[in-house]
Amino acid sequence: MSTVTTRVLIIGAGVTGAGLLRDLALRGVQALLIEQRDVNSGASGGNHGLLHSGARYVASDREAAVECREEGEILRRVAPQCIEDTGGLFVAVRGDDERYVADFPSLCAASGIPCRGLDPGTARIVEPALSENLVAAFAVQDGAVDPFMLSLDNISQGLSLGCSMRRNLAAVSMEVTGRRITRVRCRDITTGEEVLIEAELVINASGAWAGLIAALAGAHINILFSMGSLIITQDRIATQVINRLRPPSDADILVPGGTVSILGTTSIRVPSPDGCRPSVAETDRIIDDARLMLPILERTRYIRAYAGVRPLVSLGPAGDDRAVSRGFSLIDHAADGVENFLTITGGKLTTYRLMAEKAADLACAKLGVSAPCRTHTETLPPSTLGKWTEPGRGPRSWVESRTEDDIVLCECEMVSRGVIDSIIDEAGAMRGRSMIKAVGMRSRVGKGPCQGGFCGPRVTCHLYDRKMVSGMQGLAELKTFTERRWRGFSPILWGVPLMQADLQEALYCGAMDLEFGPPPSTLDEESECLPAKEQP
Amino acid sequence: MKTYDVMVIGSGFAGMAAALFAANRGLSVVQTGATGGIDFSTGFIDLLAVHPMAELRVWEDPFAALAALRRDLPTHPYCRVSDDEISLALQEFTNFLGQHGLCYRGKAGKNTLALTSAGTLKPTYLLPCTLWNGIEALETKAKTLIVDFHGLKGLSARQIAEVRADWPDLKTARITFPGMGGELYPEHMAWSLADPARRTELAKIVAPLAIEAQYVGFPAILGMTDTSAVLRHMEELLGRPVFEIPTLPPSIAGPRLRAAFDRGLPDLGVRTCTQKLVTRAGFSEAGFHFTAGSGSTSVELSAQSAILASGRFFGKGLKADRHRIHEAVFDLPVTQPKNRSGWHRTAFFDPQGHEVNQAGLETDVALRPLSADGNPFHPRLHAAGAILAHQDWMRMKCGAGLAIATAYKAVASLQF
Amino acid sequence: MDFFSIGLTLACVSAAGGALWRARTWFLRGKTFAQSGGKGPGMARRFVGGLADLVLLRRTLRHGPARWTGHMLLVLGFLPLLFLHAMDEIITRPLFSAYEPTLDPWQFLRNLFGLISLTGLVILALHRITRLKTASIPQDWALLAVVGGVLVSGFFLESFKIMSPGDFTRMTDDYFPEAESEELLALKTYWARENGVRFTIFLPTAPEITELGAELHEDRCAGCHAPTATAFVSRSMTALVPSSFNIADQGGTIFWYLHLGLAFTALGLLPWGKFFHPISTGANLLVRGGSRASRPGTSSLARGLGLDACTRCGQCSLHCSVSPIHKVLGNPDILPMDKLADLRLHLDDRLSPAQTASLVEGSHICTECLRCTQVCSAGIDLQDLWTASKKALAEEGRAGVDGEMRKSTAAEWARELSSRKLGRIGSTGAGLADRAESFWGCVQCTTCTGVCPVVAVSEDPSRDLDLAPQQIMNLLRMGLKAQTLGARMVWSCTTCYKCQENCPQGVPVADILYELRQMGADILRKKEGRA
Amino acid sequence: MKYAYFPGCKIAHYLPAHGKSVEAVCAHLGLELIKPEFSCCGYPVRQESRDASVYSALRSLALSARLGLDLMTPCKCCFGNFRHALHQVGQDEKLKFRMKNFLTDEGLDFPETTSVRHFLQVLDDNYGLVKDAVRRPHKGLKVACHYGCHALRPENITHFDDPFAPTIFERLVALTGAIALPWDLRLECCGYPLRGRDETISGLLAARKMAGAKASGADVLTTACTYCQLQFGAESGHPDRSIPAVLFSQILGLSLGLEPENLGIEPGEAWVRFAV
Repeated sequence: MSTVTTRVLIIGAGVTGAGLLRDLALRGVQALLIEQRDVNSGASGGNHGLLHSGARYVASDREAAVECREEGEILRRVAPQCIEDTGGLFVAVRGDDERYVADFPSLCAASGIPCRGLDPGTARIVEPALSENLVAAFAVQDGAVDPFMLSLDNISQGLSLGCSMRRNLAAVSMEVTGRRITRVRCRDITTGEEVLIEAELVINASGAWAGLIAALAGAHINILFSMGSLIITQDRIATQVINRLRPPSDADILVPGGTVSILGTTSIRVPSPDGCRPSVAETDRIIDDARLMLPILERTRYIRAYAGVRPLVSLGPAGDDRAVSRGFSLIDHAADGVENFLTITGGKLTTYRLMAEKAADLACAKLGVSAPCRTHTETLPPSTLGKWTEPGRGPRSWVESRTEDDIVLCECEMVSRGVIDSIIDEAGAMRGRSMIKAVGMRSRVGKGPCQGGFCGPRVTCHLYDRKMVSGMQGLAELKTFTERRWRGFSPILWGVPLMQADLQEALYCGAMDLEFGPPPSTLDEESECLPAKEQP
Repeated sequence: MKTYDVMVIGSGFAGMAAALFAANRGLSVVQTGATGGIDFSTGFIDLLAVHPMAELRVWEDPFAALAALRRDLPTHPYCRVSDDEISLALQEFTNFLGQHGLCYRGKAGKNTLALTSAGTLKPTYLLPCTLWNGIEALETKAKTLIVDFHGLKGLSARQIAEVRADWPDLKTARITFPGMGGELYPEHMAWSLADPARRTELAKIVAPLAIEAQYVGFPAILGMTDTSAVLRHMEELLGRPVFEIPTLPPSIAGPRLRAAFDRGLPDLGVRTCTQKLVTRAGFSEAGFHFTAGSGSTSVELSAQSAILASGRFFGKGLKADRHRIHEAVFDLPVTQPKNRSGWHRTAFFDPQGHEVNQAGLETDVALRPLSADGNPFHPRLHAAGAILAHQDWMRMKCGAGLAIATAYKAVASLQF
Repeated sequence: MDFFSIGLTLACVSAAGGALWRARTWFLRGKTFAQSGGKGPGMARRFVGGLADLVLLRRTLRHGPARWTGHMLLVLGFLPLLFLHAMDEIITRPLFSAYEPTLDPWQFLRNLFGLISLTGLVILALHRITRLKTASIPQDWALLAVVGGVLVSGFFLESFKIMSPGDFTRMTDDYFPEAESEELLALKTYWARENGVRFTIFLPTAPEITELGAELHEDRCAGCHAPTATAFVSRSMTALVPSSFNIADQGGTIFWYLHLGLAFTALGLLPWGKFFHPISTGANLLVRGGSRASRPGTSSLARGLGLDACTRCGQCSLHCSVSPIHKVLGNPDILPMDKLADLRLHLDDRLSPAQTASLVEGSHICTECLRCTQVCSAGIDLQDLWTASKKALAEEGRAGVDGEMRKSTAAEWARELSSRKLGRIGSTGAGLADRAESFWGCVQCTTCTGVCPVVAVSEDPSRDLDLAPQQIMNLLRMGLKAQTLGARMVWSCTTCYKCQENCPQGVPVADILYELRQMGADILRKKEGRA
Repeated sequence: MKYAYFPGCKIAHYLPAHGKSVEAVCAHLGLELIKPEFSCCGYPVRQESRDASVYSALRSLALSARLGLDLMTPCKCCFGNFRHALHQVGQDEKLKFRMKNFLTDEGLDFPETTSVRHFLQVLDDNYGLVKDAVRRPHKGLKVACHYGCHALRPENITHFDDPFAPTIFERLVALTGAIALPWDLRLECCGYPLRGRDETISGLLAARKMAGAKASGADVLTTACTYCQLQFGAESGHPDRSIPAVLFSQILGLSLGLEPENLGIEPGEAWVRFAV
């Protein structure tokens, strides 16, 4: 049992927590970021990776629309490495609500969101995959963002400025004495070691888990869980973001992610943020709906599905009036009798920086720090941590600058042994339950058409060769990795993916008898809801 | 146009076996099929090792397992074939392979635990002789050296040694394959070992590392079609028994089998139309009329009877869209779960296996597929192999055995 | 110095100098090629064969009668004119003491030969217009024009001389100064009637006067003047000039200048382009010794001669095996006749980079089928020139598309090409490589690489081939075409189609590799400024 | 039987023996060969331009269509490219349109009917005829058949024989009394397409095949393709040719009782001693 002291403790290494770490670091406030599993394993990793132009909210939530527009501009400026400025289209097909279509341009104008009308013909030249039944199209400034790279870059600057971070460290209880959290008791889920953390201020940035964390300090937040599922296509079906021009609803958005496209999403109330997974029914619903906009979606090959849980803070008694915006909730738990405890949750990927800024402002006020926020002016330095998550980057650099005998271990996405080694070296001890899964999260391993079927065993061999695993451990971790991929793989198994799965089972069970031997780590089963980050 | 006695659809274990058995019985045979059948086989001939699946119960005596299975699962295809038929089928099949340079071996009436590329042990019934010394080494836990190669992906001697903690005298060495660099592929290595000089080079590298060892194990790369000769030569060169460890499919086990059939079946008068999938199937009382391939290069084939051994999804015998599973040639009714949600379980390694793997064709005792009304679809249409319903060859370890046995039964039940 | 001697001198200088310069190229151009040893047939047989080809124009005869007849007539007519008429002072007079151009048989023969060669020329012109129009360039027409001009102007000159009263007066002044006026009148009458001189004055018709004229003619003129009727062409051409016109004297002068001018031009132009072919082609025919096959032993001089011997008859291009390819790609250097011309320019270092690129393409598209060599009426060993020049170009580092692609590494190509848009993203693409559907079936089994004989025999595939087949397919699946184009696997694919045939999922691997090579060729074509 | 005979470009200068023997055999069997002036089959330029390649092929096909004859070629690459061209225009309407325009330019019609046969197929079509014509069957000549890629694969385009278990060549060899030995590499590539492109690999492929043929115990390697023969034969200038390569047309010709000189067999070619 060890004790760590820090000025600010941030719980949850989603994109908000990561942004918060950087924001505080830039203000000279030393902070520690802890995460029970891995970076972005919450909703930050389970979304479209869409940089909203704001146009989606012009009718439903004008304030959010404006926020998106402003934050979008800032991110394009300060974090270009994380953004592919694809531009976007809003398109309506025959049968869509014509009133909404008619009002759209003026609504955009009202929120100051640039929006240019296109005739359907032109739109179909720009995006040949669009339906022949197109009736309206508008060009907006949507973009694709790599949330994983975004978090990692934020974290790495935070670390470079003297802050620290620990993965696989779960907060299990909090000692509250005299309206203050004195110590937070944590457990390392890899080693089981107990860690005590003493902090002046604790910020709960655990997204969908915010209610559970707050409860540790006896505070209450009323959170509803809304699960959204998405599907990834094998090809980049469109060059731009394609939005369905109608009041926000399911299966509205197709976001290009490097070499793939991501289609979604749905919204289903779930009892808890844990154990959720995309289902066959949802996958089919998404396709049945979206194919009206993009007919190719009926025929194209899919790679996998995945799901994320949005935390919806309900307008309960607890601190709604203090909410900065309907977009997200910043809660000062003084009202619950805890002075040094804040919660920041809700919101969108696009507005993560603003959320971090507001939370940091409040934190600094409490700490008596006067330094102003700099995250909207300071550019975000690119780090090496996140670069291998970008589809197509591995192959490009392998072709253009590979070293002698650096062989490819993951064929689908062409991740080379060299890349995997560099990831292993960086991941170091904080491997979680499965080293290969940690590798998968930081690279494209297992993200291609084979979904780990071939690269899994190959990388496992390499891990044994590198002495990263011993005994049955490697096989157990491979099975953990496989089960993790299976969650997203199983809902899209028809046509060729079904053949792929057929082949994979023939290899794993037919040839290697892997259904015998050590079971996959179940801890992942119950606690992890989201697949490893999927977006570009 | 010539009318063949029997048309065999498929070129996996079942298809090859059916063509072989039919030809051996003096029937005129035409066979269609694609690559992806036999080519992806592991080389093992499983009979039956696991039952019930959910309990992961492993049997040493496959025939005892068969008895239990016939008792518990009356719909399992194995209930259509007798133990004698199975034995005869396997004998005829392995004799043929023997004549074409692929020797098979097993323990009479007993399953053997064979070493896999992952280091796990797989119960199987018959296995290529090139693996046999490995079985002895494993069973006696003898001093053994397993060699692997720089650049050969998916097989790590070190992994095998780690996983086989129960085999302390298992040593490993990673060496550079003579005359090849960078990324290596088993098939190429196997071809290059056709050259005795290359074997000598290899032995030179291995010998000093193998001084302690009683056995030496290599990834399965010891020759393509002349495997036994290559193995013998390596044993002479190294002065100790040598064995192969199968690599992950597509390994050279597939091409070895493919070569044997490509050579052997035409000799038996079988007309093969590889890579020509059946695109149209017509039938009448008299028999069948098929169009194989498409466009200007398609061929018309007629046969009095047909054996459907077209495999499952990867073999293209079954096709699945988002809603249903279809049989590819005759669109026969396929027994399957109500909807796609029922196809797969939430855990990949769920010991019960996935429902979709039990989907397939219902047949009568003569392995004739049934139409919706429960009667045989056609008096002279039979089915064999993985396409049959109510079996999970991967989990029950009964792939090749079931294929060969049902093929034997299908051929035996042909009437003219 | 008068017009004649100045013109003649200039013409001779130009002819001689030029001829030397031409001959020089025979030695220089051939040298660029590597020698290939070997023996042809014996000296004697070759000489006879060559002579036969030269004298009987056997090769030309093979392409049908028209060109052969034309050439034969032209040569048979023109050579006598050249020696007996043009060079009469040097040859004819010394040989025949009684020679007078106005006496028969000379006067008759001149017309006869003139007519023969003119007929030949007309046949050739017609043949070119009907069969070779497209293949012809100005110098082809120029040659026809100049030679024709010489002949036609000659006839006109003579016919005007016949009609000229001025000439009559000059003659009588010189040879009949003492003539009485009525004697002169009588002689005029006779010449006007018998020999077609056109006088402006009125001439009597009394019989006694004509008799006197006849006597005087016999006595004074007949010694040097045969009746102009024997100049049957020129005399009949006088009919072309209406009797009312009195332009005979001026006409005579004009055509004298025209005729000599053209003759000198022809002489002066002799070394220029095709004007030389009677010499270079003749020489080549002799050297080739009647062979229709390609001889490995060709010496550099023979090659130089061959390069220079083309008569632009166009037969090679008409029969070329790869003419359909020319039809599609439109590069003139694909066809032998133009390729040979550009090859000459290349050897003289007078081609622009773009032109050289075209020549290289043409040189590599040639399938060396021997046909052009067999049909060449100039007997040029084209086969040998094609193979030798292909080799030479390769040694200069111009080894065609394949060679160009191999000059840079896969990485360099990737960097250069990644800027360009090489096809569309998504499921709608021009080619197989662009179409996402092409790769939907792939299950990553790597069979395509497993069965590839090229990967199998290469010592270190990742080093020698850059990418394995399945890696190329994966890159294309991800839309990274630029990363594949320069890979040596693409260019060293032996197109055995095992990958495609063995693919369990029907991915058209080999067809896609073909397509990538075609695309590479296309990119180079644009880069090198070919369309 | 009458065929439009397409020798291909390489025979005239590089392999006259192939043309000579094929023509001699056909003449002897009473298979009449008509010889219009064909152009290139389009195979060589296929590396550079699809349109050019397809048009070259179609032009020759159109010529034989005009004669109302099937086209017969002794070269596997020509055969393959003809089949490919037909396949391509069958797949791609736009391409077909462009090609039709080119043909019309030259006063030719699109060859809707013509079919392409390889020399071996023609022999197989006339199996009985050949069988009866064999006068001097070989005694104990052991041959390794080299199939040649471009006729064999991809089967769904070339439609030559089973791409994995072909039998046509062995069947015909058996007719001559020679023994066709089974050997592993019979379906592998000769490596000619890489001549002048990647000599190293081209040479390795050839050497590997010849070694394989030798190891199979064959006296000769037999080919039925101009390119393959150029790769294996004396013409190749290949340093280590471990086994003589012989044109099947010559092996067949001898068994038909034709004189070696009429088959373009050089006096003193070593293999002939096996043949008698």
